[in-house]
Amino acid sequence: MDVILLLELAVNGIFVGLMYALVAAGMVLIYKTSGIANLAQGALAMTGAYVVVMLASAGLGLPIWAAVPLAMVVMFAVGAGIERLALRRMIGQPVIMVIMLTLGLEIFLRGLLPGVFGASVKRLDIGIPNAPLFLGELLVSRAILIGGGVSLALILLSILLFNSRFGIIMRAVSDNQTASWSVGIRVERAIAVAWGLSAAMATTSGVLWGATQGVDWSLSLLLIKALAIAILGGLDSIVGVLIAGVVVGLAESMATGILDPIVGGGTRDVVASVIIVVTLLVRPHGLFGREHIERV
Amino acid sequence: MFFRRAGISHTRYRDERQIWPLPIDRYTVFLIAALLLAAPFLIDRLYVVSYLLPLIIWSTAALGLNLLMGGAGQIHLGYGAVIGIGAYSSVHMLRAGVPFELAMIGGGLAAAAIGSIFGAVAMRVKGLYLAMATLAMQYIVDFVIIQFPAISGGTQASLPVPPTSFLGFPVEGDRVPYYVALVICGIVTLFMLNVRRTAFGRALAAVREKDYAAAIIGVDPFRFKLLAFWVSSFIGGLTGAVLSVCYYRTIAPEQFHLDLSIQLVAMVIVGGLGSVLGVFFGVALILFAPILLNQAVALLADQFGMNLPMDLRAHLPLMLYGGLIMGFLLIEPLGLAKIRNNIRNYFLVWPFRHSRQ
Amino acid sequence: MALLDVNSVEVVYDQVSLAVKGVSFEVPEAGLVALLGANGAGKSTILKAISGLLAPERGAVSRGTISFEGEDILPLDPPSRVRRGIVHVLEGRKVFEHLTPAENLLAAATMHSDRTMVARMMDHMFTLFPRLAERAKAKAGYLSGGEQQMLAIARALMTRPKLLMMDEPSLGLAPLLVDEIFDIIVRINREEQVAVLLVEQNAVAALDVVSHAYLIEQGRIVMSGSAAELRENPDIKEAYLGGAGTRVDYHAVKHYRRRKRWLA
Amino acid sequence: MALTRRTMLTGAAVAALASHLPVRVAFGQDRTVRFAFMQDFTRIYTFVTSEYSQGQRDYITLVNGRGGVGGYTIVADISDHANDQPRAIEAYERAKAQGAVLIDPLSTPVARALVPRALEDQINMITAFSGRSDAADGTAFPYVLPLTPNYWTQAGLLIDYFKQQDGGSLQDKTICFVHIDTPFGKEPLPILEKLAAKEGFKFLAFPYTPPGNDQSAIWPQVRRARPDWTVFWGAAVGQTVALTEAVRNGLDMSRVSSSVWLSESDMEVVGKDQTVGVMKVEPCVSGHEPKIIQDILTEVVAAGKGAGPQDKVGTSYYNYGVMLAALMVEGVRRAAEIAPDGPVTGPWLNAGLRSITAFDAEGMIPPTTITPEDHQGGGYGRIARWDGEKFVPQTDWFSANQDIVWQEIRKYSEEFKKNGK
Repeated sequence: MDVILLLELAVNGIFVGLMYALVAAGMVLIYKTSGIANLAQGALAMTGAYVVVMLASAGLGLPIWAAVPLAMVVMFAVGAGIERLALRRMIGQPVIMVIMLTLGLEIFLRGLLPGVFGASVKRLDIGIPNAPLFLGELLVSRAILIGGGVSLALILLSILLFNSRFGIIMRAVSDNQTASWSVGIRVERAIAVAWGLSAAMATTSGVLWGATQGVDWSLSLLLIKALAIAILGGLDSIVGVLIAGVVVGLAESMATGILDPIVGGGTRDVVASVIIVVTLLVRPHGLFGREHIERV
Repeated sequence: MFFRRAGISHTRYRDERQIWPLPIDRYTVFLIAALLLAAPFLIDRLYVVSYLLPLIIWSTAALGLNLLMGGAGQIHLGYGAVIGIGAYSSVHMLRAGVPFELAMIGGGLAAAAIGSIFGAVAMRVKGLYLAMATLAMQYIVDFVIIQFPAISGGTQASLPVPPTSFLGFPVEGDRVPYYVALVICGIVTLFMLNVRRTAFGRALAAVREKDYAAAIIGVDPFRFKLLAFWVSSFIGGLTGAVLSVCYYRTIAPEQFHLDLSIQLVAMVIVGGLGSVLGVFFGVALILFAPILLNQAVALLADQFGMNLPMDLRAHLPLMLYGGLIMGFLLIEPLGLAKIRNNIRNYFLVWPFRHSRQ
Repeated sequence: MALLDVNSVEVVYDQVSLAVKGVSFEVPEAGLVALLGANGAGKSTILKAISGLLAPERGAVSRGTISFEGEDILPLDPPSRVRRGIVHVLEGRKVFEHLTPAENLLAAATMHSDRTMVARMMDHMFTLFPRLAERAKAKAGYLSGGEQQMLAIARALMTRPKLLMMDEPSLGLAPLLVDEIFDIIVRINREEQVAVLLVEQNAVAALDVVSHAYLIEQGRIVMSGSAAELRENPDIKEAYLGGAGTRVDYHAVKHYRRRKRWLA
Repeated sequence: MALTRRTMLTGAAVAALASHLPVRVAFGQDRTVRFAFMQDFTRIYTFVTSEYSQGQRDYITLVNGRGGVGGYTIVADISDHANDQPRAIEAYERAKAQGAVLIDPLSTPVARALVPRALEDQINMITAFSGRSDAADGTAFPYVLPLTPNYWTQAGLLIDYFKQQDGGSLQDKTICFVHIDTPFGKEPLPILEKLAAKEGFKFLAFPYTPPGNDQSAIWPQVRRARPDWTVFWGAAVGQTVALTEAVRNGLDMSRVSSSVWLSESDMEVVGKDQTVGVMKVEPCVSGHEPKIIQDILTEVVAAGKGAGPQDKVGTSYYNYGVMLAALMVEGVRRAAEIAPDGPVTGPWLNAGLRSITAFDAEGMIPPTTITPEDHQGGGYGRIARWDGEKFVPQTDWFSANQDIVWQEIRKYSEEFKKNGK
């Protein structure tokens, strides 16, 4: 096992982990305001990527630098609209039912987008060349480097957001919706903004992943990995998500490099699962999740 | 035509605690049981084999999961893996010549043993964190099944179920598998209906509401959660055996993937957590809505000559299906069982809608 | 004109069960009024109907009007009612457990865009409740019951209310703390000219501070009057004030029945 | 536990009515042959199904437009099973009740699960490029018909082509095999290992976790192994991501290949000019050149009876659909020759399908002969390279390493014969 390969795997793993963390950060944003795990997050990423494709190559023919921000605006409206039309009516209902509703939304979006825009895989070219980039003997992929960098920047931005006054309101809303109402917080508006921001972030993830794998329904599968990372990080901590993303990305990359040849099978998901279980045994609220304050 | 509760006032707690306090309910149950028993002779085999049979089997599994989710408040995203363990253990036993009756129990025990090991590990965490821990179980079991050809059945990864018999009847054709599944489902349903009335059921409810409060009144949350995992996994394993012998006839790893786990969780939630009747509604909706919507869309498109693009026509049922789940939850966030109860209560007190306090 | 006017309000839960049956009362400008009654009488439901917090519990006002400063507030959502000047301190405190006391206060100031004013108000709250200042860095969930109650009141005051509605402020607190909380309520009422609508089971403490009270039972107002009148009422004495001094004649069946009605 | 007596009665009435819905179509009344194309339009196989199905339906429209075959018209029922077993079983049972004599599930898990039912009910199940590879043995699986080179054959073809290119010997060469870690992806492993032992090349397998959207940790290892040839084996996103990663890692595209599951749309996604040189196994001619495709364009598409967008006509997967439909129709033609008046049943069509002889679909496919023993049709295919616009054949139709392939087929089919029934 040579050092260069390990290094290469590590670099790849960290940046891919950051890209996963971006999807997870969108989930955390929603969890932090409304206390529900949005199972439609992957589908939102898929929707965002479809919107970009429609605005750019296949549809209006906008240049990519215009299509992506425009799609983020559109998706902000879509996210806020979902909150307005569906989630708002569920405020105060059992959390598990609201989560189920988002699963229904996931199925709906997975039917809507491929149904309307076509199920075949669509190309999304964001102008990152595929040609190999060597740093000495180390090969890094430009797409992953840029994707990871963009993800990191967006995640840091959302950390800033949570420490602002608006962040306090969002945290108050997640803590207790009724109490938030009672002191005049516009709970619905806060949640709608969170959904909007989350959908816009999902769009970015959708674009970053779609640029590599093409755009079709399978982008919605990002959900599973994002959920794992969000929970490992602690569901309501963006910092946690950042670290969990890197940990999972690194571990998966290393497992693929070191364990796979020994076991002769794809150990990636299993290794990630084991890490998550072990971490939860030591810290039942994830790496940075808040504890449940229990008073009798 | 509708019935009222008028004139029924219980004088003993035993009456109040009956499973079906109204005579009409009892008659209805008997009628449904009789219809189910006679179904293979009454309706087309297509509906028995590809609607009633999966409905019964999935309901059995969902009932087992509901014990954990509705009864003990523990979410489980690896129930598909539990069923898989039951299926693979029992099929391997059958192939080794063990009679089906024993293999079924064996599958249940294997699933219960492995399931409660994971349960014990997952016990420290709650809510969505528990969901994640059980999801990890799903991945680990999937991995083991796929990576060990001895379990999955070689390169082809499909394991045919050998011919077998149940209580002397060969399990083949359309009817015997149906009755086997019906018997198991009946037993599990009766168990689930009664469990709430036992000390075990009440202890579970206490643990579900607040486990540390339960601990204070002397209910050991760890013990009862573990027991709930055990019983629920046993039912899962049992269902796995029935599923492979009576329905699939060849088992493959894909049949027990995450999709199945999510499907079952959806059935329990949409039906109504903790409701036995709701489970059947939930299973029917989640299992059949995609099929029926597909047929409906195809029929409409053909009848009215709608020239839909192929992709849209193929995906329209999926959209409708997602919309249906959302729609039901928006109308009644407590699930299908609650919808039924609302309607029933409405009629029970009609026309005095504010009479019950 | 009264500040708050509640007129024959009916509340229905789940569209089936009637929890409040035609309740009418009013709170004058800067007044201090109590709703008394046993557990489950419907007092909290009335407060929620006024603050608009029934919806999450599947309840709704099915009949009657509620007007605040002469304006019908029923069509407004809860945050708009807070902006009109009605604030509701929920039963069981319900502070934002994972936020610090300072963040709790800040979260309640969403309607004020003037940041210096918000900062001034926060200072004011910390002088009003010095105990909170001591624990400004702790998570609110770890404060003691009394401290949480103070935080809840301070948080409500951050909205600059005209009417402060308090649901069982004495619940689960030691008698000494109860006195302290009631002192604060009186001070707020006098010094800041904030009207207070108090819901209490602890009639002794409540009748000491309020000017007027209504007695609620099974969703109906069964008695009302000034605090002094109610204190002197033999039934109230018997049921809520520990029956000091009066001997009840159990043969007086009519009397007994009337008393029984409140206890139910 | 129904709501009221009224709903109960209504329910009973509905159930009674439903049980008499016309699910059964009387056999043999009119001269039709019913095919059930139950496929996955909305889940795992979306990458192929809509084009494949379009090809199948266009060809059947073509045949019916010409008056059918052997006096029979073909009825094709399309339905979506979404790769979900209960839905597939429902679709299967419905097809059976409606009198379908052939099903085409186009899904490996579904095909595998339906094997016992198809064998028991004597319904011909087409498992082209899917299902069990050992179904090529017609003696063990009389009603399961791949009709096309199975994965073992495809692997054998590729290795043989590599050998031809390297001057007749693979001694001490390195071949990397990147595959999705599912039963489908692992399937070629035994053949490749045997060939490695026989030809003396170094064989390295790299499994990736499904669905394969992230393979960034796999391909650096492949690059470092300095392979002489690389084969990637997956489907859907796994394929495009594999190709992208291969490009990013600077592998020589002219020494990278895949199975039949590579199409123009994958090239489009990765970038048409970046993948020049990449190879695939071609089971039939792609593009517009074959006469059948020309006929479809003039008689079906130009007449406005096409089943989908015109620009999809002639893509790889569209042509696979046409190829399979042509083989099925040829089966009907043969069956009608053997027994002109039916009755149209599974065994009737089975006899036809298993007597297809040297059928080449007017030059579109390699001459295919299906016998009761060999359901694979001889294992012919060719290697094609992407030139930036289309796949260009590099070889003629050829067959290779069938001895090893058949050893493996027999090994598993014997086992199935022993345990399956």
